[in-house]
Amino acid sequence: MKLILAIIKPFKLDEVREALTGLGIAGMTVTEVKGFGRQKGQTEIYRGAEYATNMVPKVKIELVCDDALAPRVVETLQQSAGTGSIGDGKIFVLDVGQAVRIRTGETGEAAL
Amino acid sequence: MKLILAIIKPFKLDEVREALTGLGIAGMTVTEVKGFGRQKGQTEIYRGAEYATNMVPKVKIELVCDDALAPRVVETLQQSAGTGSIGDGKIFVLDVGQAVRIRTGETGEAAL
Amino acid sequence: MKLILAIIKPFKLDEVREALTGLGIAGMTVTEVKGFGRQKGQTEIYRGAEYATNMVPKVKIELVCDDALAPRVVETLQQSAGTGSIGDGKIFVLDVGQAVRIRTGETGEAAL
Amino acid sequence: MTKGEIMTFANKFAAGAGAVGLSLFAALPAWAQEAAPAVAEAAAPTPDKGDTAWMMTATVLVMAMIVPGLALFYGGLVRTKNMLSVLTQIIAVAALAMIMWVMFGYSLAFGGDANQFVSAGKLFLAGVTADSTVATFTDGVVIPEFVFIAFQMTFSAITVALVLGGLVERMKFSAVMVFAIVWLSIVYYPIAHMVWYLGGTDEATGLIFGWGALDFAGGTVVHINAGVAALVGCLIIGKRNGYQKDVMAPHSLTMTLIGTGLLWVGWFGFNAGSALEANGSAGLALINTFTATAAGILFWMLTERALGHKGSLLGACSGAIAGLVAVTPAAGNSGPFGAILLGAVAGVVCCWVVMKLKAKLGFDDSLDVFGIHGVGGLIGSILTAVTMLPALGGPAGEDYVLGSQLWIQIKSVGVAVLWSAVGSAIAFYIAKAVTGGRVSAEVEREGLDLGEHGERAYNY
Amino acid sequence: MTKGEIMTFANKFAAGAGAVGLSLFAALPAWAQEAAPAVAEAAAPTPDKGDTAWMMTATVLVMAMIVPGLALFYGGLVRTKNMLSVLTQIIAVAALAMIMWVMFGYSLAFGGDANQFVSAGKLFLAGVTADSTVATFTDGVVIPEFVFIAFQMTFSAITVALVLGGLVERMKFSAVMVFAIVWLSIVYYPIAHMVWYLGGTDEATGLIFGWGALDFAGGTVVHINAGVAALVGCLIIGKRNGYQKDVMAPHSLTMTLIGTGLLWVGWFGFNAGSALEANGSAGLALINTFTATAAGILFWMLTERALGHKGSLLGACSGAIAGLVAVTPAAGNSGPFGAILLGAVAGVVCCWVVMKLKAKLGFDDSLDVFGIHGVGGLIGSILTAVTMLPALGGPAGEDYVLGSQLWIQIKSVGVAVLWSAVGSAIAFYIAKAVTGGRVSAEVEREGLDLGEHGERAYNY
Amino acid sequence: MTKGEIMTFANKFAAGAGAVGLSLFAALPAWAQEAAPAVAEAAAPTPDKGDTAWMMTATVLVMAMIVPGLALFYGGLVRTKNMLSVLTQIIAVAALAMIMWVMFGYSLAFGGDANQFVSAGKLFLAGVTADSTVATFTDGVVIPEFVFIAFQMTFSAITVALVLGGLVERMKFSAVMVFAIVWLSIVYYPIAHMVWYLGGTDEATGLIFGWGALDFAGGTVVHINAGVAALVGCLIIGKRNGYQKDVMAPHSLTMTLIGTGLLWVGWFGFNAGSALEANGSAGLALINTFTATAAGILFWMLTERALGHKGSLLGACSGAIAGLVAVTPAAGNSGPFGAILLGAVAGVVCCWVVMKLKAKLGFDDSLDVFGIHGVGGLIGSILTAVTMLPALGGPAGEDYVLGSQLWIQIKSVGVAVLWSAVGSAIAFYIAKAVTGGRVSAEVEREGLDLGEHGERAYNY
Ligand SMILES: Nc1ncnc2c1ncn2[C@@H]1O[C@H](COP(=O)(O)OP(=O)(O)O)[C@@H](O)[C@H]1O
Ligand SMILES: Nc1ncnc2c1ncn2[C@@H]1O[C@H](COP(=O)(O)OP(=O)(O)O)[C@@H](O)[C@H]1O
Ligand SMILES: Nc1ncnc2c1ncn2[C@@H]1O[C@H](COP(=O)(O)OP(=O)(O)O)[C@@H](O)[C@H]1O
Repeated sequence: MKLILAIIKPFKLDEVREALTGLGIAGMTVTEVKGFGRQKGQTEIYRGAEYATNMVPKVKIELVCDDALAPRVVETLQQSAGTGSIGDGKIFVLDVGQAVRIRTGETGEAAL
Repeated sequence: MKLILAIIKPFKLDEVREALTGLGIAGMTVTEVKGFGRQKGQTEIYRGAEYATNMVPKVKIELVCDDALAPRVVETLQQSAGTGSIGDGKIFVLDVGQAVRIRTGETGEAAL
Repeated sequence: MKLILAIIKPFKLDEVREALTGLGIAGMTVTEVKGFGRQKGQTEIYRGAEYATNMVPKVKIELVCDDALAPRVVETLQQSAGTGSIGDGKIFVLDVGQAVRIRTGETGEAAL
Repeated sequence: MTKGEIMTFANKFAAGAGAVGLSLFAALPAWAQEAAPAVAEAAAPTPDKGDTAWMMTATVLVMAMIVPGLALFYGGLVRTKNMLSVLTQIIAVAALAMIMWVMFGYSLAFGGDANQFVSAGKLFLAGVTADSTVATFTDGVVIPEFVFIAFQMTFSAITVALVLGGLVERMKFSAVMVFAIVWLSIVYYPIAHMVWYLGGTDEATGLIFGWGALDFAGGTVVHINAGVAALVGCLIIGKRNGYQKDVMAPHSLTMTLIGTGLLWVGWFGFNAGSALEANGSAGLALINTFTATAAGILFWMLTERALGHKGSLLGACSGAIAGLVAVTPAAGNSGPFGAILLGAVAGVVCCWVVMKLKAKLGFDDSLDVFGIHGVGGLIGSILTAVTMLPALGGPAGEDYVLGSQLWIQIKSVGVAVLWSAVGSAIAFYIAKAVTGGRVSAEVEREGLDLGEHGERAYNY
Repeated sequence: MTKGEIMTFANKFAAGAGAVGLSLFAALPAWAQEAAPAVAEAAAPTPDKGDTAWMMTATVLVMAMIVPGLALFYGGLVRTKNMLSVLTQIIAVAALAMIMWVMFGYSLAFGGDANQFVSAGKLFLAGVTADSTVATFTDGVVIPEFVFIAFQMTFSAITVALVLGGLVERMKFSAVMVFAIVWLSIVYYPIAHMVWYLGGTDEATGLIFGWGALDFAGGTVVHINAGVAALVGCLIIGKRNGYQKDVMAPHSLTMTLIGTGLLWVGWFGFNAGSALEANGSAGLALINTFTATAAGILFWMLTERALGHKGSLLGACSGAIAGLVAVTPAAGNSGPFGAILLGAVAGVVCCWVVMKLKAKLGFDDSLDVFGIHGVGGLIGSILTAVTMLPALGGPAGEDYVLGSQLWIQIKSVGVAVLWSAVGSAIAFYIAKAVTGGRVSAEVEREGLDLGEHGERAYNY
Repeated sequence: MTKGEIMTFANKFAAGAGAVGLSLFAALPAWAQEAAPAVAEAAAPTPDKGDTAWMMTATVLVMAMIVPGLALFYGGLVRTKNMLSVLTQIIAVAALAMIMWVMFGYSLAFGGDANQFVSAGKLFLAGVTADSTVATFTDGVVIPEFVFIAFQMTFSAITVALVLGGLVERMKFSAVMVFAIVWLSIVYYPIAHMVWYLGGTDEATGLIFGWGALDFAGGTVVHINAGVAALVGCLIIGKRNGYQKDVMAPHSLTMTLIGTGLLWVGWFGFNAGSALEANGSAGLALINTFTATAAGILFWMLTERALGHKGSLLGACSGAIAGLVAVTPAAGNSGPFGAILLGAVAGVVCCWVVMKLKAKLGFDDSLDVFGIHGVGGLIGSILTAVTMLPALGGPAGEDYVLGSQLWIQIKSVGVAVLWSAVGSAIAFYIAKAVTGGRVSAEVEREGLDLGEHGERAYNY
């Protein structure tokens, strides 16, 4: 199994989720994060004090799927999350040793 | 070493933490996340506009332990986090190459 | 490639980011988390009801870099995030199988 | 010459009605003229300090309705990223309206005899001093003119601010400011004149006032007017991107509750202050402002239940405003149970319009200015003719004829709707032409707070 | 016939006391009867506009105490997931109380002579017009009856809302509404009558009023009453799941501070408005409402220090309320330093009850309605007998006898506690029987906002 | 003997000025003495209830400025971790000031003739009863003394609370309390006496008052005074760690907006209440408090644009306060367009000082107390001499000499600045010596909420 870790633009989340559901993905976990990268944040000014945030709000998706599906998940993610402009984000793929569904105790791909 | 990544119901966190402490686990890191899965969220209505959230609040636990302990951690997690109802969550296990305690620079299992 | 996962004290974030930028790191992702470990939280009292939080606010950094750079990243992290007092945090290193830049579709180290 | 005669009328009429709840907004010019000489004879009256105290308090209360009241009510309903834009628009537009009011707004609305559509005179408050007074509805009773100017100033400020609720989350700040300047000039000042100004002759008296329409505290001038303008505006400016698709849930109903509370609290100044005196009529307006609102709250929540939903806080808040709006024209023209009736009808009808009808029509009157202020204002303005009836505890005299008053109310509402619709369209098109109207799609997505004001509402 | 005589008494008594701080709430029926004819002789008095202005302002201020004041004070103290349920309960219950008040509440409390426990007459405000007046405590001084009705209406609304603080985070919305209907009918209206109604005969005068008890602005009627009801309620409805185990920290002390501020601000209307006139007695109540509160704040914080903790904002806010509660019965019956004394005692004692005693007894009076309003009300109601003493700057006359007044105060408090306890138990059991009382364990866990109202307070 | 004569002067002077906007703060002692006997002849006047009603309302409005007004305005501007510390400091310091005021503050400021720097007498309000009255600016018009004491009490409370804005996020709570005790005693009470007290002789009259300086509602006493104290304080206590390096963005501009709104609303009590009567002069102060603020808002935002930034909500809020501060000394000493001028100048200058100058000088007057209250107060206090001119719509009489009045204003401001600077330095050094002054670096980093008060503002 693979853990697919994608950092995307927040407003793309709905689109991405729909695209992945289309692939048959039944679950994922989403976290609000701040990204630091090439994309620069906006400048805020409060009574003359300027704060140029180099942290941009992003959304992180964590999704475990079986090895076979992983390439298509990555591809779908890349297509649905892309806008072509800087800051679109990254996808990382890691190996997962084991998965367990807490409710039933099922393990492996049955747990997903 | 293993990274154990568990997604659980938020109100179970205290119970889980106590169970893990019982195992001798000295540390873990917790993040508020939103889960997408079989469990459906509640519907909110604001002046007739209905929003059915398919994102359910969950808590993610990240915990690194030595290989030997991992199976018991998974088992304890599964038992203490389970309610038997849909949406109880998942446990994923990944390999960790290295661990460092920032304060002391200790590495490996000594860092945990 | 390696995923470097560091849990640090929140007020150290700026310093750490500067140190890493100095190493040539172009991106990272940051999440607000709660840490459970040796460091104890502060006690809050509301009309006599005492709540001793054993959860301490921490910041988690996720950063993917090529294998060669990883040791120096870990070292830099450890130095810049350290205060020498309890609760300074941990660094974990995991293997990353694949990386994709969403905007361009570049993969591998070119994606970072 | 402003209102010296109104009270005479009010007195006569009121004699039959038990001297209750009769507002200057209900005059028959013929009577007024006949009575005018009597006033002239009296020595210059000095203001009663009780009246002055109450009218200053009432003015301050209306101020509380705008900032923080309305600002929070609206602000809580938008998404976090647009919070500051709403707050900024409301405070800035209110400030603008205040400056405009002392420059030429008061002149156009109440400055002196000209015609049935606008006043003339007292430009830049020429000639007004701390000794100047204006007449109230009671013979020989006056209040300091500066207090009257300030009280009416707050009405113009809140009305233009109300309109913005239909246009949040997408309109440029500059467009809002241009709109406000034009709209106040060609819509608000004329309608205020038409409804509330009694001149020395029929030809100088406001058109609707001349007909004898009842509008105690501004059902037409404020609420129908703002509601129609918001509707026209949201059609011209267009829907928010993602409307009826994205989640656009209120970012803080807590703020909306605070706003509701302050609106309610301030509305006692709005309604009971419109008596212009600290007397029994004000007391009646005061108690009606409790009962109508309470009924609005409970009946909106009951309607939610009837439509198959849970009774909600946003429902309670919306019902409170609907009740307040509906009782505004009737505040002194109704008994406490007539007011309950108004609140209940407005609660039920506005709830249905907002929850059911609007979704079908598909326009994006984002914060339901038309659905609540427009519709509630219509209900109140027309039913005021009914709540006047003694059978319902209303203050009408024996010679009161329901049918003809109803017709006057309907006619008046019709004129207000029409004038507001046409004038608002002009104002929005000018704003669009001058500034572009809408922010870019990217600013809309990232939020107007950063895009238009360079700030973030919360940094927790 | 309502209060014509009270003022006569007040005047006489006040003569010795320097015409200060004497409230209608302190009558000796014997005197009153003797004096009654004098009133009848006078021509129908017209309200002074200054009094009317002040009483309308005071009414509006009490409204601000409820929404947004109390709603925020309580709302800030619960967990995020239950925020809206608190806000909704308070606004809905207040609305209900207002409608009930004009229907039969005013009738039962102040409607006319019947017996020592309730009034009769003026059902649905029959016969009340904008010309109706009620007497104040000064001979020949009246205010519009609608204003008096509205002022008293707000008291009934806030009292029932106060009770809810003991029951948050677990009670069904429907149960809250049923409870409110029953409780107002069988507890609030009778107690208000007993404490504040002077009839034409001893037999028609309220029981406690007849004894000559001092309660300037509602120590028994409002605070002891609400405190006892909350205590009884939390015992009947039961503890929150996870009480004394889970973290139940306030979700926003900022909101609690806003609520505290608005409660304080509004309380000037509550206390100084209870003078029913804009006079020196009101002025005294005004300044006491500053000093007692200030003392409550500082002494609660000092007690926190004495108990080994840090002085906290929640402590300051709690102390402010404790001081306000304690000075309520004494507002016009004390000098500024007597008020400081009351605030200090209430600050220390309530702090100790809430921080130490409550934990031991283990009941879940969630927001400390009993600990602050009940205990503070007891302190204030009993010590009022002491602050009356001229030695402490109080307004008592030469013939004032501390011992006998103390006994009257204690007796009165005893009756109020008993009546409230029994009546509240009945009201809560009826609510439980009709609706089930509590939400399900799952709704309690997920929060009442979603479960009961289908909304979320914040969508940041 | 306090103010019996002031009004006589006021009347005379006002005769030429159209009886407008003349405050007791502008007296020529010579006239006053001559006129004194006339007062003595009159029978003891009773307060007009309209005046009493208004002054009680005004007092309540100023209370709303402090908590929740100022608390939220300041609280919203700090970081989340220090929110509660700001709120706690403000409520606690206000409570302290209230207790001190009735103990010896009123005595030192207004207690009776002593010298040009302080009063004497009425310690612990000795001899004051609900029947006591003080004179207003009009011959024979009085208000209850308790109301006057309470009104002035709120001024002392808000002034010391204002100072804290320069010292947030680093000062110990205990240090704040010690500072407040010393500062009120040696700075506030003397300056209030110097500016506002007219004694029976030249030697007992306040120094600045004796010169004939104009300060309608407290430009010197409140704003310059607080601004200078904050500047001195932030230099003595030092910068926040990380100042001009870390992100110190406001944690909730929503709270700052609520605070701004409540400050504005309450300021009508502050300014129009300073007329001490419900009359035309109060009405003028009322309308000026609208127009100056509106101008402040718009001109601050325009200045932001001129400096190359976006018009911001924080700019609008800051401009509102700048306008309010500037119009304070001029409230009844200016026409509505003079007030607009003041607001505009203050908006532009304060914006430039805060956004440009301050960064260069590098001191950490954290919430710009000096930049807005100090600078705005200077502008208002000096330009009041100009807005008095009839050419600008001001209320000056024919014998008004601009040059000499300007000189008086400048001299007065100079004395206030000097006295405040020296006295504040003493107060801060004492606070530092007694308590250490600053929290530890660790507490500063973790936040004062947990470190000093053991609480957290938000638990979402
Ligand atoms: N090496 C990295 N490790 C972890 N996250 C990264 C890394 N580089 C970028 N990111 C994340 O991806 C986001 C987008 O990266 P950025 O460099 O701004 O643009 P792009 O993805 O178009 O190259 C960043 O905001 C950050 O959250
Ligand atoms: N494939 C997945 N990858 C990552 N997280 C998942 C995945 N599937 C489910 N989850 C997480 O687990 C939670 C519970 O899953 P769900 O399907 O609702 O119920 P159950 O765990 O009982 O099967 C989800 O809310 C989500 O956070
Ligand atoms: N085994 C672990 N797995 C994951 N995170 C851990 C683990 N142990 C500690 N942490 C994280 O590191 C933080 C610091 O750990 P702590 O034990 O308090 O101090 P130290 O790092 O100095 O040993 C914790 O708050 C927690 O977030």
